[in-house]
Amino acid sequence: DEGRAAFDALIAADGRIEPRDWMPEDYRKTLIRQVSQHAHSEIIGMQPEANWITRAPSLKRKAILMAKVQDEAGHGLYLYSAAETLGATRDEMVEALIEGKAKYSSIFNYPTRSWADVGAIGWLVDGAAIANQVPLCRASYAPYGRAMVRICKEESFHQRQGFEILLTLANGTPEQKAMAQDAVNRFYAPALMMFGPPDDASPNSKQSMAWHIKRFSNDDLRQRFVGMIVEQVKVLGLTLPDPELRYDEETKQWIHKELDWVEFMDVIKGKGPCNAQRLERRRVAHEDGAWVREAAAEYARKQQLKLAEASGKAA
Amino acid sequence: DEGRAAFDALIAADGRIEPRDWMPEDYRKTLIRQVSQHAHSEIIGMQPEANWITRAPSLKRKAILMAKVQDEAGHGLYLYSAAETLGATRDEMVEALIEGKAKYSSIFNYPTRSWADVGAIGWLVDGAAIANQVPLCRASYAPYGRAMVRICKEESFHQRQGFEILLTLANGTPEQKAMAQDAVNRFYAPALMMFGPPDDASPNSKQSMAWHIKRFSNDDLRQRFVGMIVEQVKVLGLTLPDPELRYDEETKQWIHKELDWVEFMDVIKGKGPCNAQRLERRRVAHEDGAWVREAAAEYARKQQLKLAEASGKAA
Amino acid sequence: AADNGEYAIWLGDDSLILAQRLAWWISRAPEMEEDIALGNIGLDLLGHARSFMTYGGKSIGKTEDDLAYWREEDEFRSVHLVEVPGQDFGLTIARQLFFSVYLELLYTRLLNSTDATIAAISAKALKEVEYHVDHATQWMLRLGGGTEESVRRIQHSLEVMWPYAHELFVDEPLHERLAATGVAVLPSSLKEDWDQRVTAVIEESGLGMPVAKDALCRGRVGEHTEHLGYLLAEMQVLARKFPGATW
Amino acid sequence: AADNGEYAIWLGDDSLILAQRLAWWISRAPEMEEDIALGNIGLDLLGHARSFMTYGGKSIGKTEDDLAYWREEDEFRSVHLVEVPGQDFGLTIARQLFFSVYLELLYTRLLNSTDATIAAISAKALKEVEYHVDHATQWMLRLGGGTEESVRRIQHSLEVMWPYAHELFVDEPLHERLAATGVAVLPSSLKEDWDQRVTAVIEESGLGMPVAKDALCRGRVGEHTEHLGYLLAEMQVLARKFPGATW
Repeated sequence: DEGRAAFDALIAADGRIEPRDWMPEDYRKTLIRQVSQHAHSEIIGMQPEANWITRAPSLKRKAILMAKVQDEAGHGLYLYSAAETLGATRDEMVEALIEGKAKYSSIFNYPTRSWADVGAIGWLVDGAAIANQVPLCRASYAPYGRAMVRICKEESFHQRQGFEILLTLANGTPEQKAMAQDAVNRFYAPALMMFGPPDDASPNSKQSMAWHIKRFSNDDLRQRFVGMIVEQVKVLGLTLPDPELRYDEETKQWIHKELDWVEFMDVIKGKGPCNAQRLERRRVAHEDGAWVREAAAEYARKQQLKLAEASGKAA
Repeated sequence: DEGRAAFDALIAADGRIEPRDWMPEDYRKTLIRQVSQHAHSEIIGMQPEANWITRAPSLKRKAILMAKVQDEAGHGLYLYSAAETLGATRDEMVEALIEGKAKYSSIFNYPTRSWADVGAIGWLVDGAAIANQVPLCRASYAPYGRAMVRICKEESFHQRQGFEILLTLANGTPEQKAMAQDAVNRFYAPALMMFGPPDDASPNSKQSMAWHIKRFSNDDLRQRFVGMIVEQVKVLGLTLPDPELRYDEETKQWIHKELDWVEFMDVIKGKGPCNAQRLERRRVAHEDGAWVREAAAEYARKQQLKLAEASGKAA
Repeated sequence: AADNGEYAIWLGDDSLILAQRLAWWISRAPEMEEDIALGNIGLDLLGHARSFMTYGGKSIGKTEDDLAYWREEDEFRSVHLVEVPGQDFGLTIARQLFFSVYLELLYTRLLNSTDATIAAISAKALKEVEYHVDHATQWMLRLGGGTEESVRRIQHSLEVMWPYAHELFVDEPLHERLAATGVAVLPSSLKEDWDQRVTAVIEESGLGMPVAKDALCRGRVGEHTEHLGYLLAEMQVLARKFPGATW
Repeated sequence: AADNGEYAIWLGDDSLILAQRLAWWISRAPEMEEDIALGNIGLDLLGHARSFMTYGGKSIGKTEDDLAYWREEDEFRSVHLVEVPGQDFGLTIARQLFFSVYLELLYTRLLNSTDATIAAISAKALKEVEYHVDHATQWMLRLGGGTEESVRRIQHSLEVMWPYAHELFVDEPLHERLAATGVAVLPSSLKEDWDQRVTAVIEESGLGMPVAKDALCRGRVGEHTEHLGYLLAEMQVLARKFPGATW
């Protein structure tokens, strides 16, 4: 039919779909799933870093970290809004998150055990997120792409801050350097897994690429990321916990150690060190805040009524 | 009439009134007020010391402190029970406490600012309590006297522990000794005020003494207490913050500095540093625990029903 | 000048401690918008604290971090109001109302401080604090004009925070010395305006003025609530494990 | 013997951390009787921890206080279950059920430890732990057989604590070495009895077995929850301000 033809033509021309445009139901569903998961990741992702706000070791770092975690809340909000343009409601999405029905990036189910983890998250996790997200700025669904543009700008700022935290630690006392190395050791593999399973085990990717949501395969993105951090880690004076890591000149590929995809799948399924904790924190915040949201809604209702009455009288 | 005659005779003979005995309404009311206030003091008095349990500086001290604060809960329970024999219910009494209608010893409205305060409370506050309470073991109302016997035994144990904390600090590093002296400085005057206003400003005392509830006047008890701590502070190697303190050989009285009865009355009226905090903590614990108490009551009701059914069937 | 520095540290202490309290809300607020709003207010206060402490520390050769991480509890000069945990949205809003209105009045007056640095920091802070007042006011209206439960809770919150509010207006000798030279404002001189402003918000929210009694608070002489020790233990733990380290 | 000492410290760490968690309840429990009961259980656990740590520290020249106050977070060997705050009565009861049944089974088996000190401490502790099991069981029955709200809350509490329970039964190399010499018990060998006992209580309480998934927990190798750092900051703050002091 006409809608589908227009959609296909737009995609073929690498154009942008707007909310009012016709789109296939699968495209809509895929996007709702992806965008809402992305939003959940921002919101849950606040927790591991918020864990160090009250204990940040200098006031400057405290301020930077507070601002960063806030930015993540902001990203969550843009993304929920983007998903809402596809017909999902924020309440539904939040409900699904709290009930454990929705996914989010499994990296946030690892704890932040030391201050250096805040640096490692900035450098590696935000770094991987950027590698993933920069191509999403050109996603075929326009509101998602626009949200990504805004988010990527802030993320790269965050990544630099994380790098700077690690750099300072790496140039600090021996204990500080050890703390930095330990954090890198723990976040390296989970960060590499953020790009998802190897291409041959990622069946949904093909359709997403055909729809111009995804632009590069998981493995391609992982390659780029590895290439990037291999250089950066030298500047830090730290090492990546991967003795097998090397560049294969023939295939032009980075060879890295085998990743533990069993653990990855376990964590996705809810068995990470912090899955239960992250969801419970969100649930408690939501439940404890119910009376506030109800009050705000009731107040708004009363204000509406007053306005209506006033305009009624005026008429 | 007969009841009153028996009561008067018993009092005159320094006998003991039991719950089933007739007693004047004023006597009952005075006792309910005094015993419930005393119970409230034990319960609220848990808070300033509980404040240091999680931070106690050695495991041995942590264990001793936990046991002590628990003992106070136990004292509270004995005393509520004693008050219940007079016809008050625990629910009523607890309600009155939470609503700010009941009094408790105003000393517990001062904060514990340092670990040494735990020692000072043991030495001075429990010391003053003992001086107050030992005569109450012979109170004419038998259940109150019996509760006091049990409580006094534990309190004198607590006092020794408090003294020992201060003694260890006083013999420790200069900072530790300063911490001990600071705590004594802050608790000295409030402890002296625990005996209540001077005799000429304490109108209710006379009746209580006639009824053999109270055995000594406020000032007499304060004198005894001062005499005691004057000796003990020497052993500690600390000083009392009272340059005017001296024994007057003529009057056989300790002369101590003017006490700030305005502050005392302010604190009693609710203006102490911690009045609001203490009551709010109690209120929150009570409110947060409501579902547990309701569950326990409902479970007991169902068990009763089952028992009744079972015995019905058996019959 | 030592007095000026000391005064700046007092101003910084209040904001630092409250920023630490507000930071707790990030990832725990009733709405995600509030994670951002409360976080922003905390961040503003932290910024003010840093400016005041950097200035205040100068005269005694201390950095903002020396002051935040290496002072003992009795060296802090914060008021009790900012020390209370307030891990309940109603409590936080009640406190924000009391404190933000106070800050707005204070910084407005400090625009004319004879200490140019204090005047400049106040000028910058004032714009942000105006938003804090607005935020607290809007929530007072919503909670006071919301549900039965929200009315009950915010009214109770006002009562719980009220005993600590009066300490904001206690004149200490330092204030008196500095008011004489036009550096500082006598806290007591803000009280009347504060009463009027706060009363107006409470009344507009359909709530009753608190009846709770003033608590005896002496934070300005280093006598703090039982809460501050816990807050500092957490805030300072990492920095103190690495004396002299750079972060 | 170094192994025996290390094992004793592991046993002590679990009890110490849980004692610290239970201590929080004193002055905050739903009934005054529970201030006493939870306090007593905490006190018992603290006592066991002290015995185990005193013994475990001997071989490395450390006192119980050295171990409690001067180790860093990654030197502790507690399981995640005891680290979770649990500042809700349901959460506390669910954890007490899981942990107390485990301890009862463990200490019963350790009566036969070839390490006479470990056997003796276990024997003394066992009597107290039996009461802990009874306390948790009684509350499970009451909350499970109470009101609609209590059923909802205790069921949720079981779910929240469940992910951490399985770590109690993970065999580490130390366990394997010491089980071979009859000093320790293989944690995994307690699992079947534990399942049976815990299931029986949950069923008798009219509740459902938790369906929450096991969390990846590695407390025994020093990888802890995000909660432990806060707990230690508070627990150690005073002792660390006075290195070498006597209390």
